[in-house]
Amino acid sequence: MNTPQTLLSIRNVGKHFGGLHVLQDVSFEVPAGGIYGLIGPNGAGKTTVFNLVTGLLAPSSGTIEFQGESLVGLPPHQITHRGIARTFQNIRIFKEMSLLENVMIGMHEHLKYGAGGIFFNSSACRAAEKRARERAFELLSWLGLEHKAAMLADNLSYGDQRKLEFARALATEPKLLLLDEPVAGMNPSEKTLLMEEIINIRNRGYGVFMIEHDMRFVMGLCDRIAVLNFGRIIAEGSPDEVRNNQEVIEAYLGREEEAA
Amino acid sequence: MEWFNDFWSTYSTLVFSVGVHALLALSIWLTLSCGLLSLANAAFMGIGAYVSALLTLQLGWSFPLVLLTGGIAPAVVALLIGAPVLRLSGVYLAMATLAFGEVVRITVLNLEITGGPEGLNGIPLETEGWHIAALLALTIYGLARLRRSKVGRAFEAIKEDEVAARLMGINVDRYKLLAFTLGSFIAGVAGALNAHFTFFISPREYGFEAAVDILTMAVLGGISSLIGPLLGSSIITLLPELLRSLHDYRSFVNGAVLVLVVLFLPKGLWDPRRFRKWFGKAKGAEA
Amino acid sequence: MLEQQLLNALTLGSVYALFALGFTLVFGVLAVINLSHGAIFMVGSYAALWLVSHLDAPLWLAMLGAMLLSGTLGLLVDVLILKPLRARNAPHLTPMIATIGVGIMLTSAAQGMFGAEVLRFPEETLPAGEFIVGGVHVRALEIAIVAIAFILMAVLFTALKRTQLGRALRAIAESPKAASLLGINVEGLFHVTSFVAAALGGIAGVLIGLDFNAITPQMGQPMLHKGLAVIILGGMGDIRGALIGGLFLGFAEVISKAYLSSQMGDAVAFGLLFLILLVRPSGLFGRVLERKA
Amino acid sequence: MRFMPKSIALISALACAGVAQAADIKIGIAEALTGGAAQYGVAIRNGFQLAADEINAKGGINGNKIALVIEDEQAKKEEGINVFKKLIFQDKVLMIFGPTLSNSFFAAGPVANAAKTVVFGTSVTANGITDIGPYTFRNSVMESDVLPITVATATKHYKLQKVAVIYGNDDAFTKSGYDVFKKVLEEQKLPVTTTETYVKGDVDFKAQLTKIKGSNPDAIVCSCLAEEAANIMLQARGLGIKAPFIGGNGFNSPKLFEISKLAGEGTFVGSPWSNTNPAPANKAFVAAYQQKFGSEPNQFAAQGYDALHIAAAALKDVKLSGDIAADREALKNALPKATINGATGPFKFRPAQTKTGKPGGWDADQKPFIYIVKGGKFTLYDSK
Repeated sequence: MNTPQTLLSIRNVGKHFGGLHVLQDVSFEVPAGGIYGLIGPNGAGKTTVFNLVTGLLAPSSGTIEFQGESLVGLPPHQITHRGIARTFQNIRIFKEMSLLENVMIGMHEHLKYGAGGIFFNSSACRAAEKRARERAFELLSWLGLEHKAAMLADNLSYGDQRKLEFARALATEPKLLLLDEPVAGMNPSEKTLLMEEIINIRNRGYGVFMIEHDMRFVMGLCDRIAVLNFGRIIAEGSPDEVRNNQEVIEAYLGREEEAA
Repeated sequence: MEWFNDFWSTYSTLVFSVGVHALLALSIWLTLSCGLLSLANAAFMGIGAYVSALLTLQLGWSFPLVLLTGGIAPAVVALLIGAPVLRLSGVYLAMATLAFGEVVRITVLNLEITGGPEGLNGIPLETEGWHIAALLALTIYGLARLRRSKVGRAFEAIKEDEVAARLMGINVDRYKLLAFTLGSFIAGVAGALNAHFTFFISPREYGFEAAVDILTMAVLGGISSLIGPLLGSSIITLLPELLRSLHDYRSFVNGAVLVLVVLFLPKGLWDPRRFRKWFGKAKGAEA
Repeated sequence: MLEQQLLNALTLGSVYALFALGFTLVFGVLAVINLSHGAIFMVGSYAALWLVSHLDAPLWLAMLGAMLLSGTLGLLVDVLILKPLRARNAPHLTPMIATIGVGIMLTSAAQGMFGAEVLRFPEETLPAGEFIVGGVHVRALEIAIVAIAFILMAVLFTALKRTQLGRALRAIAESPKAASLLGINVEGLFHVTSFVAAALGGIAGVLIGLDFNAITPQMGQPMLHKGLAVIILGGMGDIRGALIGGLFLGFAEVISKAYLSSQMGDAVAFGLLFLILLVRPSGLFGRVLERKA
Repeated sequence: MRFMPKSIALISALACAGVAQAADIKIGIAEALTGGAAQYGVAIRNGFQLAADEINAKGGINGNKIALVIEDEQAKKEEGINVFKKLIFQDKVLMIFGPTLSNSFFAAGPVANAAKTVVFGTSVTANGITDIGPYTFRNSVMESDVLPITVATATKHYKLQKVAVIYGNDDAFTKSGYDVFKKVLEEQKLPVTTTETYVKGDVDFKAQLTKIKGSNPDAIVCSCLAEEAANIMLQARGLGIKAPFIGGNGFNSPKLFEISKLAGEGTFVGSPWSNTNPAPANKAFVAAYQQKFGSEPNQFAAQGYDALHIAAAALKDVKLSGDIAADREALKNALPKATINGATGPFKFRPAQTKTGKPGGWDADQKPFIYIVKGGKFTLYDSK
């Protein structure tokens, strides 16, 4: 049953590679609006969840629905067209392209012109390109990168590369943005800056679904959280509920605090 | 003017060859710009050459139609084999296209209609300088437009990171097929043009060595812009003329050029970014 | 006649396997398709010929010399070309293109030095002797070829399986990064691999040169294509696959020539190769070593 | 380093050509001097140089010396065209000999015909060469003139009942030779037990030969180049095949027996030339060639040598006007009447039979000699 507010629903999903079960019977729902977090220790299978949602992998069992439509079996680009965009844990921007071009890649599907338009440089084509450029500038300026638009992405600092990835993902006009460990490898001040950006994105009406390792960061940011351990969901709820869940404390938080 | 006439009557074929090689270099540039190392372009050129020559010799079609069909025929083949072949990547794609090229060559060798190893002779002279010039200009213009459009950006994105490109909503398989097919079309037209000014074609012109030659042109020139393949093809065509005195060691120089370029000029001779570094340090720093 | 054809196939197949062994070893360890392997094979042939005819070296010494020279060439290619490319993390197709260049250079140099014509080992250097076993003509040379090929392959297998070096190489094949974290001298082993692979290619060249008694600058090219077919059949980077693939190709070729038409033989071979790549890129017999960054 | 002296020699040859005097007759030589076909091209060029030296030593043609302008066409068709255009339009040669292989000839021949310049092939036997146009000549004897006689002679000698065939199917020369063999065998009603093929670069023929052995032929018909033929003979004997060989034009090289030694005993070959032909013109040629180049001549050298003598014979009757176009035309008209008694025996031209019936060029009209191999040597076959 999908409530109208449910954007993404994952039900009884399992994934195994040969005999290795990475995910077992995973179910949760990401509501529209707000920030949803998926946490868990390294190797719990978090990125696999993202890979299943974005179509890079096919689930071994279970269903994945987005706005009531099944995503299983769709190629990645069509899933993107349906309104899901993502970033990567190890940043994957197009380094040999300018920032502007990076963002315009995200708009690919929204640029409607054909072969004739390209060849004859038709007014429709020029207009579409112009609009795309303006929109790309707008997205870059949301993230404070507009003055670097012509720079090659390769020359950006780590934090700016993350931001560029956000802008590029937003350019696909997603309804749900998947962020894979967005603050991995950042110092606290950078993390704070990026946290603000994520809140900004949420405030603009995008749904955000993020994987995170850094507990403090997630607790402060997310509206709801699911906890994954050894391929299973062991808890789901508000940050407070999760924080006080005994199983989570044992399986995850306890060790995290020991380590800290 | 007389000087020019003398020059032209002696060197027109050389100039024609430069033009045709430029088309071939652009055809492989197209697939390379999409991150695909395809060694099938020589075979596509051969298909274009044979189809067009047979249409001229046997059916007497008009030359524009012959040229068009010379491009379409390999494009159809590319479409057919593209879907399965392009699922491969990297060296596997290179090997599969290499094997495809061999299959084409051996098939031509064993067919009756293609004249087998003796090839086809007596192909009338149809290609004129302006044909090559016009088609080359059209190709350069078309590819330049393509580069600046969403298609060119999609190619570049696929080349840099196929997975990220997919997740940006790009139908990667379709664009790869587009690059492959369009490249085969250009190579086919180049083959048709070549067949109609050299009077003769035979299977050995379209084998592995031809495939490597075409690749060398693009790699030497550099693939970061359209100028690279044009520069590379001109050098590879003219270099042997300049190196005549080296005789047996001429192809040694060709090989050495390939190695040295790969080692020391990884982006080829024409590398705008290197130029910027040389000439405009200030601009580079600002950017 | 079948017995005779089987012997033909065994000789041909074992030389293919020996050639492909070095080829696939380089791919497995260095993750490079070394397209100069065919030219190195040719160099081995010429080196042995030169030693035999100019220095009157006995055949076994000439073989050793050929292995040494072609091995050194392979080492040079690795040190001078592949290493700098690794150092700057060049895209994986770049080394392949560079080795095409090396192949052209070697072929051209051989043609410049020895001419385009076919050269041969002087007759008196070939192991003489021929006997008839059950209607099958067996030349001593053929026995020697098969024996040398199998001995070398056995040595290589044992070395890879049993020795510290072999274990280190297999670790690199899995992941060079992990191997270097384990304290393995990855660069050093890359050099060793290049040397051994080229030496194997060189001795294959000598054996082919002896068996077919024809040495030309261009002899490496068809062999390279066959070698590609073998390692694709056997699974790229798979040592055992190269052996099986080489023998398979030898038998397939001979049998198709003997019982089908010799007309389309090569087309069938390459068509098959093409199909295998499409359907089962990991090869008929092997599995691809998935390289973990 | 062998290439140093070699290139110096060539550069000086070119330099000599450059300083040709006004009265010199410039003749273009476009042969494959590098690459795989160099083994033929170099021999042909040697033949031309030998003939030119002889003619010039005897005072030239009507007092005019011959100056050879030698270019390397690499057996590549584009190079063939480029070199022809350079010779015709820049060097303004009177006529051109070459190219070496038919692929370059098919590409470059039309250029010469369009420029109304004689193009004279010495080593191109393919069908259709002289269809190119009326300025096309060749003294290379076609297989269709030789093989019927070779096959008939061998059939009679060995009382052949059935033969096996082997040929290279990716080479223009061996494939067209096979086509002629096939026709001849049909015409002479000689059954074929099996037809086997190989491709260029193949060095292992054992699979095919084993099959041939199984078919038990009385002789093996072989359309192969000398190198391949030698290997085929050696490997055939290694497999215990006793049947003799019948060869095409490709067998005509001393290489054949250098390599195959006695494996080729009893082989029948038809040829326009042999090093053992005792005719005085040939003896003189062989001796002069050995002296100049320090090696045995082959058929290609002999045909190049004769070709220049044929041209010289024609030029004796041509009054050179100095107007290159008129002189080229005059030569074209004089050549068909030229006859010599050269290293390849008595020679004259006959008009080519073209496919279209249009007037074409001129083919060789020469009677081949039939040789049988004895003691590792070609010996003139004596039917008695």
